[in-house]
Amino acid sequence: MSDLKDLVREKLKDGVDAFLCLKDEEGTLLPALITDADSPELELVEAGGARYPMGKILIDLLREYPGKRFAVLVRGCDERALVELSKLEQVDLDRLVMVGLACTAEEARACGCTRPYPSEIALGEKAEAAPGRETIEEVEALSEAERLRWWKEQFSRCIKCYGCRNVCPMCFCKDCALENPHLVEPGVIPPEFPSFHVIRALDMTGRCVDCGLCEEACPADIPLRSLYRKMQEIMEEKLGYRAGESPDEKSPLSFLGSEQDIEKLEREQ
Amino acid sequence: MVDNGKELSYRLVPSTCVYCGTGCGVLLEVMDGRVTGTLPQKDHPVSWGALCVKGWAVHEFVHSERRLTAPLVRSGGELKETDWDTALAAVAEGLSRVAKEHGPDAVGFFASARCTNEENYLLQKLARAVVGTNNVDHCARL
Amino acid sequence: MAEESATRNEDDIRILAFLCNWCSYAGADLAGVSRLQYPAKVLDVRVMCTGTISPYFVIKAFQEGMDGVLIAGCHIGDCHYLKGNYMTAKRFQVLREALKFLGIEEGRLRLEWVSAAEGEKYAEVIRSFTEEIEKLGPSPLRRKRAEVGA
Amino acid sequence: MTNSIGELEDAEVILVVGSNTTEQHPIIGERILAAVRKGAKLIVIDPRTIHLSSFAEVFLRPRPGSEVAYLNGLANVIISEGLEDRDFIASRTEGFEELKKAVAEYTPAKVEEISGIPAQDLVAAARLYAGADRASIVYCMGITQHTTGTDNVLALANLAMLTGNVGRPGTGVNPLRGQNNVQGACDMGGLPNVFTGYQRVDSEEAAAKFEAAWGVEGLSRKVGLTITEMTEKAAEGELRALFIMGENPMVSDPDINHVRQALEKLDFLAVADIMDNETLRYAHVALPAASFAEKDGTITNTERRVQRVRKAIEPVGEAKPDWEIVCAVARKMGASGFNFLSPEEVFEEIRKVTPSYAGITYARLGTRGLQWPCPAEDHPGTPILHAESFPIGKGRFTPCEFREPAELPDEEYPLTLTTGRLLFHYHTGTMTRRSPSLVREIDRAFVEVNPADAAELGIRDGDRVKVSSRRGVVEVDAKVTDKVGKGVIFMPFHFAEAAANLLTNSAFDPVSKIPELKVCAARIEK
Repeated sequence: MSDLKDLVREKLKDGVDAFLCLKDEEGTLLPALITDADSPELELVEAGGARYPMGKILIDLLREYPGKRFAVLVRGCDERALVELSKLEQVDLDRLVMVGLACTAEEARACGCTRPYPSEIALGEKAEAAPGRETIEEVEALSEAERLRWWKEQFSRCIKCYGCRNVCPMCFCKDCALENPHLVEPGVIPPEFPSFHVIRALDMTGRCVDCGLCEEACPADIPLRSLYRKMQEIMEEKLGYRAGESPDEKSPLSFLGSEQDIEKLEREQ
Repeated sequence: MVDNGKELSYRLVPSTCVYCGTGCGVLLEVMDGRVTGTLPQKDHPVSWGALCVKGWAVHEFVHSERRLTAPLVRSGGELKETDWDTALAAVAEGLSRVAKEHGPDAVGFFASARCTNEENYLLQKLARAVVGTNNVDHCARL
Repeated sequence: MAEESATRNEDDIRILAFLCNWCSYAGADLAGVSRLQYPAKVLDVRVMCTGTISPYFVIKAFQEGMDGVLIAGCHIGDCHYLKGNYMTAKRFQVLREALKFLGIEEGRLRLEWVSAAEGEKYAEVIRSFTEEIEKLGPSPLRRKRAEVGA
Repeated sequence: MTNSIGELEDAEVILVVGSNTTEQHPIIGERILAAVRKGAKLIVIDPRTIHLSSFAEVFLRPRPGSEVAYLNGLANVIISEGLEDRDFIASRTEGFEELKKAVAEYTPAKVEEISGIPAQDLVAAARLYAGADRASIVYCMGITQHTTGTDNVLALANLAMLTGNVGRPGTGVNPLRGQNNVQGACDMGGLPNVFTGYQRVDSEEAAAKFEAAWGVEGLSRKVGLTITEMTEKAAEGELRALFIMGENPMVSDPDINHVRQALEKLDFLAVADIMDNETLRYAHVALPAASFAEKDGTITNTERRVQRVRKAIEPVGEAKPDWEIVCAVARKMGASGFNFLSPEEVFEEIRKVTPSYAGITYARLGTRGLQWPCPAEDHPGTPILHAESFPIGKGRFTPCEFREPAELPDEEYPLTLTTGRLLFHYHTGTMTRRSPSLVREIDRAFVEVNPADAAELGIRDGDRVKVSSRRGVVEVDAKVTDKVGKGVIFMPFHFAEAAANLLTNSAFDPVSKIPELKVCAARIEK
């Protein structure tokens, strides 16, 4: 297994202009852009320990520095995010070199995502874990009225920090529906149900890569990830699509499709 | 795409949110010498990777058009731009004159709950050790 | 012909119907000129194509206190814009399942294909949907101001 | 705070009083909700129905200004039902008998008469608070900004001592400090009566210590003036020069018209600020200050955690950090002892003269900070105060008598105006109102009116109304809502163009000198 430091140095020597990964700053892990193979910062790079929205950072970097190429250390979720962002024309994969990091068995278990490793692994060993469906199952076991009460109670704690959106690697719109006063009354907490949270869930459909950063950022511990996960299950079941998996296939919600598809959909209803 | 010649410059700087007294941990995103965003510090002992709406937006006022960017001195009833040396001399002269003519207790200082410990320390030191008054207070009560 | 009611009771159900201009709105018109009887608890919104209906609008309708939302457009293959209603069909599937997971009765959202010639079908859709919503009663999402905290 | 933020989750009962926590200290507010989810019971006492109210086991909505009455009432119920912690009272406190006597007359029935809190609700709250093994009190400006502010705080301290809720995790009396560095500004001697670390200016020993440390002679032993007193003296022409660093009294202070008269009268006013603001109009010199992103330094949060801010960018334009500005002014005045090259050097001097900060260094602060008292470099910091004893040895119960606010509603001004902040803005809005994502949420002043009052006055939701008090008048939108009780109106004070503080009363608490921003008499007209 190679060392992250060597990988960063190697990529920089291979011609990428900068490497985005984590570094340890006074005991705190945070994203860092390494531009020099001889930089003393190289001694501080770390592979694991914390997760940040690398996709989001790359959207800005690629836009700000149009001629530059970047390497980035990616977990399975980061890779899915970049793949999906490329389909949404937010990142140019030709200017990106992904260096894969597999989540540890412990991380994979705690996280419960469906694929806790990237397509090519440069660091770490592939570990599988059962998908985290406990909350979804808990909700599905409830009656309709109980389910509504359950969700309303979860959302009642919301203080509209927008952290779920702000940290989400898949949220990049300049005009956000959550800020549209016709859809969500501004200046009020908790935001009214269902508008704020259901609008966000719908926007995540066919787009969410199940990184879980939203839930990590939520001060109210709202089980957002389970809601968005369920939306992906619906998407897969009804429209046969999972975000971030194939670089070629686009979300069926982003194009009209064929009559056969729709007829099939209506038949299966 | 064409390289725009900009030198790559992106980093995150750990800091503390400056709105309320909770003191949440933030990381300021700095690109090309401008503060462009805020991320939460994941391992912060108060906020543990969460922020409120103000914390997420704490970078937004930094490059506001309303920032004061040059020293101003009043002349002819209007505040006019001047250089630092002139402005500082005017402050020193204004405070010294009143202290000399009316005594140090005719001078007052508002310290600030928005400034750093170091700055508050220096301001009360200025009031007490240089001007000679304990008339120093800040908006703790407001 | 829609049956008029003079006064509106708080408990009365309210339904919002998004009707596509080319088919279902014309179908509704036909039901009207044919003097077909159907309940008047429906507020129409005429849209150029059901494909323009963002799922946000449906959420907004529930937020504003609608007890049921109907989307009616051209049959698959008959869309004036060729494929606009494909998007409607896909979105509907996702939205209905999402509502179900959140505990909102799936019956409160309905999608129907009604052509310009199907006045009778339109009246029947309205009758059966109104009946279903009446059975479900007022939506649990109706705004209750007192519940809103801050 | 006597305790730490994280400990709130260990509490069995949390009493939140005069704090709209999820709006004013959102991340702490969510900690409280996390505690509730873990089974803690919440008591909320506030003149407004707030976000937290809907999570409360008991929610009391008293008339603003009746704090001492209902807090004594809680003590009355605790004592009369024998719910007090006798061991704690015997071993850690003194003055119990006096307290018992003083609160005897504050029966639930009498408290209901004064505060409007139904007697049975007060009893329920008292039982809940006293019945917990670990109960935490969280309070904010709704307690302190009264002419009885000091008594309000003492009455809360009485409750905590009465029930032994001091010095253990999940207990304590926890003021939430409003501004990001209000704790630090106090710690640093930004107060008229103390040097750093609360060393009194009128103590010969402390003054001599600072004379030696600073290499000066003849430091004044006379306690100085508070902000409200300085404003007063400026208006009277006794205070003639003022240096304002990073404050905006023309929006934040009570009775703004009076503040303006005071500022206009000054011979000399210097202001250092990051933004163009309302106070600048009266300045003779205005100095552009660097923002937190443009300088190094430390700030101290509400749980006494000293934390770093770090320079991320160069100061905008010609701005300079305040520490440089103050040093430069001092040097221009011919002073020595201001030749610092960095904030870290200043901090090194601070810790030499401040025992509670003595063990703190920039290196130790890192990215997680340290809680004072931290007397030595090998000391881990102090998450909980008063674990073994109080600074004065035994905790002293202080009986407090209910006094009415300085200004009560009357025929001319029949309503009680109370003020506060909103989630989306901060203080005078100089920062938040330059922040697009916050302005998008709300950027207009309003007044909340109870539907019954609104009906009487013929005011509908959204109407433009005039709110007036003896001191001024402002025009704002009416929000008709039952969040406020009948007879009470609420205004946020962020909005300079319709400043609530044109209306507020500058009458202040005799001890703490805090102005009564939470109660004044007002009137609304269309």
